[in-house]
Order: sequence, then structure tokens, then C-alpha cells
Amino acid sequence: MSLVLDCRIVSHHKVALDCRRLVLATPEVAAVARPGQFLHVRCNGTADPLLRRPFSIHDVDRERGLVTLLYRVVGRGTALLATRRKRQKVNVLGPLGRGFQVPLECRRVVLVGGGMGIAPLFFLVRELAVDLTRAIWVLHGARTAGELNFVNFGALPVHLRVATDDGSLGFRGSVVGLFKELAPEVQPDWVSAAGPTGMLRALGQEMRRLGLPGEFSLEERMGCGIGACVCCSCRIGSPENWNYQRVCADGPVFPAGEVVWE
Amino acid sequence: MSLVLDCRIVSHHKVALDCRRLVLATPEVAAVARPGQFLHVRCNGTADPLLRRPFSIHDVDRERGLVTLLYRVVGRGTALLATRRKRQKVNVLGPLGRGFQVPLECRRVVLVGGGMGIAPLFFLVRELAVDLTRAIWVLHGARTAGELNFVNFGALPVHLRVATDDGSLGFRGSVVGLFKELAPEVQPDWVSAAGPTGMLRALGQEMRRLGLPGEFSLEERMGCGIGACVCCSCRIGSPENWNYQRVCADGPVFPAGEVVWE
Amino acid sequence: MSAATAVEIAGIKMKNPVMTASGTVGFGEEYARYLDLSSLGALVIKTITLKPRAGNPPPRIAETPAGVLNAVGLQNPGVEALVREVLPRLACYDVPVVVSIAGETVDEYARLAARLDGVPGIAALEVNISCPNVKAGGIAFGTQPDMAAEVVQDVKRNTGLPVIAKLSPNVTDIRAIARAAAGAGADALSLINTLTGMAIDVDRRRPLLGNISGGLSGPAIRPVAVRAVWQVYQAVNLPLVGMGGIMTARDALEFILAGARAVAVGTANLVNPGAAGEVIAGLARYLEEQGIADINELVGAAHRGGGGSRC
Amino acid sequence: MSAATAVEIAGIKMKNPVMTASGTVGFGEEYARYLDLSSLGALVIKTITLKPRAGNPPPRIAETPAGVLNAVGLQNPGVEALVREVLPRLACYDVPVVVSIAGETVDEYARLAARLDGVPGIAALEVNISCPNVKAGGIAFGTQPDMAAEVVQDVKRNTGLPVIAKLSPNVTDIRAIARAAAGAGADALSLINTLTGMAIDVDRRRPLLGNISGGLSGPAIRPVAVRAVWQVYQAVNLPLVGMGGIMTARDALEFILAGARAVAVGTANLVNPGAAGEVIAGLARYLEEQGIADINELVGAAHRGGGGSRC
Ligand SMILES: Cc1cc2nc3c(=O)[nH]c(=O)nc-3n(C[C@H](O)[C@H](O)[C@H](O)COP(=O)(O)OP(=O)(O)OC[C@H]3O[C@@H](n4cnc5c(N)ncnc54)[C@H](O)[C@@H]3O)c2cc1C
Ligand SMILES: Cc1cc2nc3c(=O)[nH]c(=O)nc-3n(C[C@H](O)[C@H](O)[C@H](O)COP(=O)(O)OP(=O)(O)OC[C@H]3O[C@@H](n4cnc5c(N)ncnc54)[C@H](O)[C@@H]3O)c2cc1C
Ligand SMILES: Cc1cc2nc3c(=O)[nH]c(=O)nc-3n(C[C@H](O)[C@H](O)[C@H](O)COP(=O)(O)O)c2cc1C
Ligand SMILES: Cc1cc2nc3c(=O)[nH]c(=O)nc-3n(C[C@H](O)[C@H](O)[C@H](O)COP(=O)(O)O)c2cc1C
Ligand code: FES
Ligand code: FES
Repeated sequence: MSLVLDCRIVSHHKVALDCRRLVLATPEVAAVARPGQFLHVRCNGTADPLLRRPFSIHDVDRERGLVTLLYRVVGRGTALLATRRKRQKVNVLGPLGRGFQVPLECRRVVLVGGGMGIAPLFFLVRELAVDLTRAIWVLHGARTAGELNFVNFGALPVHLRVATDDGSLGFRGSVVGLFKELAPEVQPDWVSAAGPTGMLRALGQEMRRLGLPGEFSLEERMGCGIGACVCCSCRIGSPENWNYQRVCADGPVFPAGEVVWE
Repeated sequence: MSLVLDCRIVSHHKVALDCRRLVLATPEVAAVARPGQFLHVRCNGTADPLLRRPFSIHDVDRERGLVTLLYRVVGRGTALLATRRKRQKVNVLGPLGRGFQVPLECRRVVLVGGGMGIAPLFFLVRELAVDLTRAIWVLHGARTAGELNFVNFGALPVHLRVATDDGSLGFRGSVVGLFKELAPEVQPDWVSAAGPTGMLRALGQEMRRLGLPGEFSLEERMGCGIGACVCCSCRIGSPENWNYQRVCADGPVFPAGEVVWE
Repeated sequence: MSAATAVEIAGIKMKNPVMTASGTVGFGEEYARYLDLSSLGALVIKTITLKPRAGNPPPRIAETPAGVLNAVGLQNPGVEALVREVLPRLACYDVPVVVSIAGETVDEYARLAARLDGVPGIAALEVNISCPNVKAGGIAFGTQPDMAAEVVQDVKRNTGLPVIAKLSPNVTDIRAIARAAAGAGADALSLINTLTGMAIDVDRRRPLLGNISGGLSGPAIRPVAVRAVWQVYQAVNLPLVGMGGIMTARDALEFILAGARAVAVGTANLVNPGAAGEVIAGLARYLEEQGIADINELVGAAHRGGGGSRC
Repeated sequence: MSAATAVEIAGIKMKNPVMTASGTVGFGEEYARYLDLSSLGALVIKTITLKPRAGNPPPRIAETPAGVLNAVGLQNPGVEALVREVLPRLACYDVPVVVSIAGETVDEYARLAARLDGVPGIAALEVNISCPNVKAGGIAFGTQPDMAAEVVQDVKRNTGLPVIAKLSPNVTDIRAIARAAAGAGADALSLINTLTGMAIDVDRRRPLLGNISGGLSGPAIRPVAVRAVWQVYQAVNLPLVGMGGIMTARDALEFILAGARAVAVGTANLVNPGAAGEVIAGLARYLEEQGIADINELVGAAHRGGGGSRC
């Protein structure tokens, strides 16, 4: 079940250069949202920009009926969203999409987030961490240290490792490089990842090499967000035999081994 | 000289149902603006709505560098403008146009404002009232009493008369009806007026009948506001021999006797 | 209220003049949770072809000022899947279902019409002769009067259903195409389909869409669409379905006053899945406020200089 | 910086590729206080006709989503006033002046060209064959290849000045018109003029514009304009001036990458009288940031798949 709702802004803060954390009061969404799902957000009410913008659900507070988004200001839509203030309303559609599905039998789970890909992984960690017998690693990559410090995994029972392109914090290099370094030691049996296409593609190659199963959250430009317009296609299957599936409705999370890169 | 400026909002208040008073900090405009001139205002920064909106200058505080607009929320542009808050900026172009020009020798001046037509007349009163030997009447018409009380002529040496369509305050009927009633007693030698087309047309007829000179502030949909696109045409001359003139640059104030109604 | 809004197009009795524009609500079901499908005047489902089509490579959609470029490429499961799976499911809604068809040859159109003839649950066929993404020998059927007429004629020959021809705005004179379609027996005309457009991704220095060009829709094209309805209303004596950038009841009224007997909501569905319902409610409210007993009185009223006065 | 942005169109040497679009800055002077006219690549002034024209009844402008409809009706003081009053005053700016001309018959175009031949202070003629508001026998010259060719040919015969033909987007195939104009000797092509559109005033139940229909411009039409430039770039080997909804340097780059050697800023001037200057500055900044020595390298680059990589 998903809804179109005018949600009150509970808080809206800059958490890093260009990054905002937006907390919305929406008990309806909070009650049913699953990690990996997204909200389709109207950034303002005019015809320009016209389309909604998809953002992963970053966190949910079921008791207080709150849903948090974490987003980077990259273009016009997000710039307009960033001007919205506490107590104003934002129109959202959601929760949408098919989220992460970490198999119960997997006990050593690695979550890999590149850049804003970390947003949905936080909510996923919260859900996975309910089962304390599972070991969880979070690998978070960013260009530089300043882009890492706004997601606070501190209170959660996870092993957090960070990578920065400029080496200003943690591993110097890409988060896939970090994954390669850690994999032999960690011996994961499942990988859930979100981030830029280039990162996911490289991670997929590495996972294939290691014979590791997992799932990727994909991004594509969207129209409706609800599966009707077939604008958000990605190729799913094998390189020889794939078909177009809808990121918004069949995904955004797909089995890692079935994503066929363009 | 007119300018394109980002002006800080000093205050922005609802003064009646649907009416707002917007005070902008703009010493550059305040220094040179004349009654009857207007500002061409961008209501928001996106492409929808695209065009600027013209608003008469309602008041000027030269010392503090402030310019006041008085506007009614009628459509999308004004609705968006109404959402702007104190300390935000509004982009304006102006002051534009040729304002009122009450001849010095006219000593009994009647100003007639229909609806929001009162906006520029306030600034005109301020200017005229500097010469205390001149007698000034202001006739203000509106649909109902609630639409009258937001312009405070109290401190100014004018004779204020009001008309309401519903008779809830002052004369019952149109402001032109009020004018007809008062004219014999007042014996004006000049009329400056602003308001809806229908009102100006009727007033013009009455003035012609009485052989009274004067001037009207016209409204037309505008593009550039600076005289280049020739989109804001009105007919000026005589019914037999008129040409198109530009409301924004040749007006908005034209000799009453030369306005040819479509 | 509902009586006042009822209209009839090509023999299809509709509760109100509001249809969905083909391709923007899929086969309707995804929208059922946001919109009471039975409240629609008619449901026009996405264009179907003889064989399943995979569609174009992504990106398939780009946002432009007050508009959207799409290059879906008529992805659809083919007519057999439609008949087998989709239509039976739609039967549970109390709404006329209009099936949009397209082919790469005249023969494909004719075969589609024949295949759908007699299939239960279809109120009419909409013949999509205008989709800019289908390269049938290079130019679209809908851009040449003779080709447009041929398609419509062959579809008519192969079906007992009412036939609505959907026109393309990418032509020098849309009246000529309208006359050709009318002459070939079309029972109604839909206008307009998308304008051909494109966007360049400045960062990549490449066309943004996977298909290079796409179809422009949304509020940006409304003035072009209203003009097309206005012109065609004067040129042919057929009921018109107007569409192009309708977001609100007021937008719909522009089309109705210009001569459209019905309207379709397209891109607005992508922005607001309840849009069509809001347009329906808004039209009913307008009739009530204005004291108009029958919406048909408004059809083409702007040509007659009727109502309101210039002030 | 200025060297990097210099381009040449039809023999006109321009400091940068940014021109004004005809009709949107009048004869330039009203803009002189907001914009350093000498900083422009070229100043294209409003279309001039043989005799003065009074133009259309108001309203002449309507706002549409991300766009503007105008129906000015080519109001202008006529060619004699241009030569006598306007051109001498423009001589004090260091900018190539392009004079746009239009007529109701081929002969009028020819006579305008002859009259302007040898007049000092003119860098080129732009032949407006596409204005949708001029009803020359009902259809616009720019919608028929043969008529377009005839006009261009007769203008060329009567002038030594470079001739830029300005194309209309209201056609089935703009490449055909472009080829016709090129064949007739045009030295460059401007594209696009406005799309024909209209708006209905729902309150009055009448067309909003005094002229009923008008020309649609602004960001709304940019995708149509970029597509036109892309198509014509592949079809003819002439320098192109791209326009339609350019508000920023990034918009201008879309046109340049699609194949335009120069661009024109139109409706943006109405919104922001400094717009052209901002586009010029933005292009220079882009070249610097990207380390591009010559803007000509970018012309049509999106066809070559050059620069940037898909990621
Ligand atoms: C399922 C999903 C989840 C996402 N979650 C997040 C998140 O949690 N935090 C976050 O910061 N970003 C997230 N994104 C990316 C986010 O949607 C874009 O950054 C945003 O749409 C950019 O809008 P804009 O107007 O600022 O940029 P513009 O570049 O001006 O947008 C122009 C158009 O491109 C589209 N677009 C731009 N970037 C992307 C992108 N990466 N993916 C899809 N469409 C894009 C926009 O939606 C719009 O239609 C997610 C994307 C998807 C598909
Ligand atoms: C010289 C001049 C001075 C004005 N001064 C004032 C003033 O002091 N206070 C005030 O409340 N209003 C004033 N107006 C009217 C004001 O410009 C319009 O009310 C406003 O533009 C409406 O914008 P909107 O987007 O809310 O309405 P919409 O109806 O959504 O506007 C759509 C389009 O119509 C145009 N438009 C709508 N109404 C008018 C109108 N009456 N005249 C010209 N164009 C119009 C808009 O500019 C816009 O292009 C003045 C108009 C002119 C020409
Ligand atoms: C995503 C999308 C897909 C479309 N698919 C089709 C289609 O399959 N068949 C068709 O005839 N029109 C299709 N159209 C065109 C619409 O039906 C409609 O004619 C056009 O978009 C103008 O209306 P609008 O501005 O309200 O969207 C599509 C439009 C969009 C935006
Ligand atoms: C108010 C206005 C007046 C115009 N007048 C002319 C004209 O006289 N001659 C002409 O060739 N084009 C004229 N145009 C069209 C523009 O030159 C330009 O081709 C078109 O508007 C597209 O560019 P834009 O979207 O940047 O405005 C006019 C456009 C506008 C908005
Ligand atoms: S965005 Fe419409 S199907 Fe995914
Ligand atoms: S608005 Fe452009 S000339 Fe008046």
C-alpha cells in the first residue's frame, strides 16, 4: 500500500556540505515502509520542475510516525527541496518499490554504500540489527572525510569501515577496493549495496569472482514511480538473455547477479 | 534610470482578505521613483511562472530607502509572491513607466481609485500634499467595507470619500457614482484615476460630459516592461485617429481624453 | 452532478469527459489504488502492438521546463497478452476501456483491429498513428494525409468498434490530417500526441535519452494542443478528445471551450496519480458554480464568443 | 577569454556566439541600460516591413507554463524609419547589427533587400519566413520548401549582404525547408521561430489573445528547438543559429552541442534584461573550467559522441 500525502516537515538540517536530512511526519508511511523502499517527492508545487524526485527511505521512527530522508543537493529539484522549512508541507508518494531482502540464513552480511548510497543502508542496518546473532559490516565510501560523518552508526551493532578517495579518513581508495581488502578476512555470505553505477558494476565483478550472492539498489530517471509508465527501465537477466524491468516497481533492489549493465 | 535588483523584504503583511503590503529595501528605487511608476517583479525564480508581474509603487520612504507595494492575490504569480517572507529577496526591475503629472495650476484635484487602483494614488497623494494650498479629494471604491480599510490616509491632508458596491461603508454604488454625486459640489479642475477598465471608461465618459481634464493609469499584460517588446499596447489618440502605445513605457498613465477603449 | 458531466464520443457513453491518455497509466491497474477507475469517463490503456515490444534503451524520460520528454518505445506485452490477461482483469471496473493500437505497417493495424473485434470489454479502438518513437519506414503515418487515411480505413474495415484516430502535432497542417482521417471513417479524433523533441546532457555531451529524441508532453505543450483542437474543431465535424498538458479542471476547460467534447489527462498522472479524479471533481464543481446544466453546452463555446464579456 | 568564444557566421565575425532573437529587444536601445550591447555577438533587431505596421489588438501576450504566447503582429515603423532613425543611432555600438525582414509577398522581401543593400551599419539580413502572425495568402512562406526557396533566392539576388534564413518549427519536416533554403543560397539558418499556439481565457470563454492564436516561445519549446537544430545539422552544411528557450549558458550549450554555431536569446530578455550578458559570461566560464581553447570545438559535439563518458 502506498499513498499520496502532504507531510509536515519536522526538521530539515544541513548535515554536510550539500547534504540535508529531512524528517517528515507521516505515520502512514512509517507504519509500512521497508528498507530499500523510496518516497517520490514533489520538490515544489509548480510545473517547473514538473516531475517528482525519488529518495530512499533513510530511517523510520514507527512510534513517532517519522520518516527520514537523506539527500544531496545536485540539481534544481533538490535545490528547491532544500528551501523548504520546518512546519511547511511536502507532498510525497510512497513508500514505493521492492526493498532489500537479506536471506535469513545469511549470517555474515556486508553492506556497501557509495556516496549517498549509504542512505537506504542505515534503515537496513536497523532492521538487520534486530537479530543480534548476525554479523554486519558496513563499508561506506566517499570522496573525502567530510562526506562521511553525517550517518551515525555509533549506537548500532555493526562493524563500520570507511573509504575515502583522498585518503582523508579510513581506507584510501574506492569502497570496492576496501571490499576487496576485507572480503578474505570477513568471509561474507551476502552483500547488499547501493551507490553509483560505476561502483556497483565493479562490486558486481568482484562478487562474481568470489561467487558471492547479494543485491543492488539501482537508480534510473523516473516518471510515475508506481510501475505504470515504464520509463525507469533497467536490464535484468543475463547478458545473453535479459529483459527490461522497472526500477520503481520491480526494484529498486535487484539480485546482484541479474543486473546487466548497459 | 531603472535597475534590476534583488531587494530584501523588510515586511510583508496581510492587510485584508487577499491583500498584501510588501515593503522592500531598495534605496536605489526609493531615490528616484515617481507616483504612478511601477516595479516589474519576479514572483519566484523558476520558469513557471516565467514572466514578471507589474505592481504600482504604493509608497516610498526615501530616507530609509524603502518602497512599498500593495497587491491583491489573484492568480499564480501573486500567490507565489505571497509566500515570500521577511528577509528573503525579491528580484525587481524598476522604477518603470511614466507616472502621474498633475499640472501645477490645477488646484482642486480629485483622485479616483477603484479596487487596487488605490495603490498608486497613495504615493501620489503624498507628493501632491506637499503643496498645502491645493485641495485634494480621494474617492476610493470597493466591493465591500473590508476592502477599504487597509489604506490609511488619516495623516494626510485629503478629503477621503468611500464607495462600496454593497453599501457597507460610505456611498452605496460605484466610485463613479460617487464622483458624479460629488463633482458639482467639489468643482474639480483635475482628475487622476486608476482602477478596472470598466470604471475608467465610465469615469472618462463623465469627465468628458463635464469637460474635465485628467489622467488614467492603465493596465495591460506585459512582457519586458521596458518598452522593447511592444506587447502591452493600448490605443491612444481619438476614436477616429489612434495608434498603439506602450503601457509600460509611454504609460501607464495617459491623458484621460486620449484613451480609446477597445 | 454526474448527469451534467455526461458526454458521448463515437457512441461511447461516458459519465464525464475525462479519459486517461494512452501510455500514462499503463493498463490502469497500477493506478487503481490512487484513483477510482470506475469514476473515469473512459480508460485509454497503453498502446498495444501485434507482437510484444521490448522498448527503447534507458534513459527513457527526461524532464524539461514544464514538460517531459519520453522515449519508451511502445514497450508492451503484445495483443495476445492483452486479450488473455489484461482485458479480463479490467472487466471488474465499471469504465469504458479504449484500446490504443499501433503497427509498423498498415497491415499490422488491420490485423490488430481484426484480432480485437468481438473481444469483450473494449469500448473503442484508438489508432495511434502519431507516436514519434516508432520508425515505420522513417516517417510516421500521422504526418501524411493519405497514409493516415489508409490506416484508419483499414482499421474500420476490420472492426465493428468505434474508431478514434489520434493525431500528431508534428505536421504543417493538422487540419489536413484530421480531414483525411474523417474522410476515412474515423468516429472521433484524439489530439494531440507528443511533439518531437530532444535534450542534450551537457555533462556527457550526448543526447540525454537513450533513443536520442523523444516525445514532449506536459503543460509546456498545452498552447500547441489547444490551438490544434481549435483548428480541427473548425475543420471537421467529429467529436474531439483534447489532451496535452492538462493538470487541472481549468486546463480541461480550455480544451472543452476550444472544441473538445472529451479530454484526456496524461503526464499529470505521472506527477499526481490522483490527477484525473481531481479534474473530474473540478469540472463538476465548475458546472455547479456557473449553473450550467450540461457540459456539452461548453463544447466549442469559445468559437461562438458566448458567455462572459470582454471587460 | 574572448578569443576562445569568437565565432563566424556567414562572414559575420562575432566576439561570441550570443545574439539577440528578433523582436525580443526591440531595436536594442531600450536594453542598452541593462546590457552592454557591444558585448553581444550580434544584435538582431525586430522584424521590419516595407510599410509601417500597427500590429495586432491587445492582449498581445499571454503566459503559459514555462512559456509565452505573443501576437505582436510585427508592429514596426517600416524600413524607411529604420534606415533614417534607427540604424544611425545603433552605429555607436561596436556590434554587428542583423536586420530581420518580412513581407507579405515575395516581391516585398525582394524590395526590402534591395532597399537595405548598401545601407551602412548592417552586418546581415535575417529573413523571417516563419512568423505565424502574418497571413500571407493564408500560409506562411516558411512552411513550404518551394516558397521558402523563392523568398531566399530573391532576397539573395537583391543584396550583397549575407542572408540568414529563419525557419519555422510548424512543419512536418524542418530538414526539407532547411535544404530548400540552403539550395536557394542562404548563408546561414536561424532556428527556430515560435510554435503556433493559443490560450483560452476560461472566465471570458474567449481566446485570450486579441489575435486568437500566437507564437509560443520560452523554455517550454526548448526541446523542440534542440531537436530542430540536431536534425538540420545532419541535413545541411550551413552554420546554424539556435534559439528557443535559452535562459542560461547551459541551455545555450545544449544548442551548441546539437550543432548550433551561434545562439540567440529571446524570451529570456523579457524576464531578465541582463540575460544575454549572463549567457555570454557563463559560456566563457564554461570554456575556462573545461579547458576548451575554442568554442567551435563544441559545435555539434553531441553528434560525435565526443567528450564525457556515459557512467
Ligand atoms: C530509487 C532511488 C533512490 C534514490 N535515493 C536517493 C537518496 O536517498 N538520496 C539522494 O541524495 N539521492 C537519491 N537518489 C537520487 C535522486 O533521485 C536524485 O539526486 C534527484 O532526483 C536529483 O534531482 P535534482 O532535480 O536535484 O537534479 P537534476 O539533475 O536537476 O534532475 C533532473 C532530472 O534527472 C533525474 N535524476 C537526476 N539524478 C538522478 C539519479 N541519480 N537517479 C535518478 N534520476 C536522477 C531527476 O529525478 C530529474 O528528473 C535516488 C534515486 C533513485 C532512483
Ligand atoms: C502598470 C500596472 C500596475 C499594476 N499595479 C498593481 C498594484 O499596485 N496592485 C495590484 O494588486 N495589482 C496591480 N496590477 C495588476 C497586477 O499586475 C496583476 O494582478 C498581476 O500581474 C496578476 O498576476 P497573477 O500571476 O497573480 O495572476 P494571473 O492571472 O495568474 O496572471 C497571468 C498573467 O496575466 C497577467 N495579468 C493578470 N492580471 C493583470 C492585470 N490586471 N493587468 C495586467 N496584467 C495582468 C499577469 O501579469 C500574467 O502575465 C498592475 C498592473 C499593471 C499593468
Ligand atoms: C510516458 C508517456 C508514454 C506515452 N505513451 C503513449 C502511447 O503508448 N500511445 C499514445 O498514443 N500516446 C502515448 N503518450 C502520449 C500521451 O497519450 C498524450 O498524447 C501526450 O502525452 C499529451 O498529453 P499530456 O501532455 O497530458 O501528457 C505517452 C505520453 C507519455 C508522457
Ligand atoms: C515578444 C516576441 C516578439 C517576437 N518577434 C519576432 C519578430 O519580430 N521576428 C522574428 O523573426 N521572431 C520574433 N520572435 C521570435 C523570437 O525571435 C524567437 O525565434 C523565438 O521566440 C524563440 O526563442 P526564445 O524562446 O528564446 O524566445 C518574437 C518572440 C517574442 C517572444
Ligand atoms: S517510473 Fe513509471 S514505471 Fe517506473
Ligand atoms: S511590456 Fe514590453 S513593451 Fe511594454
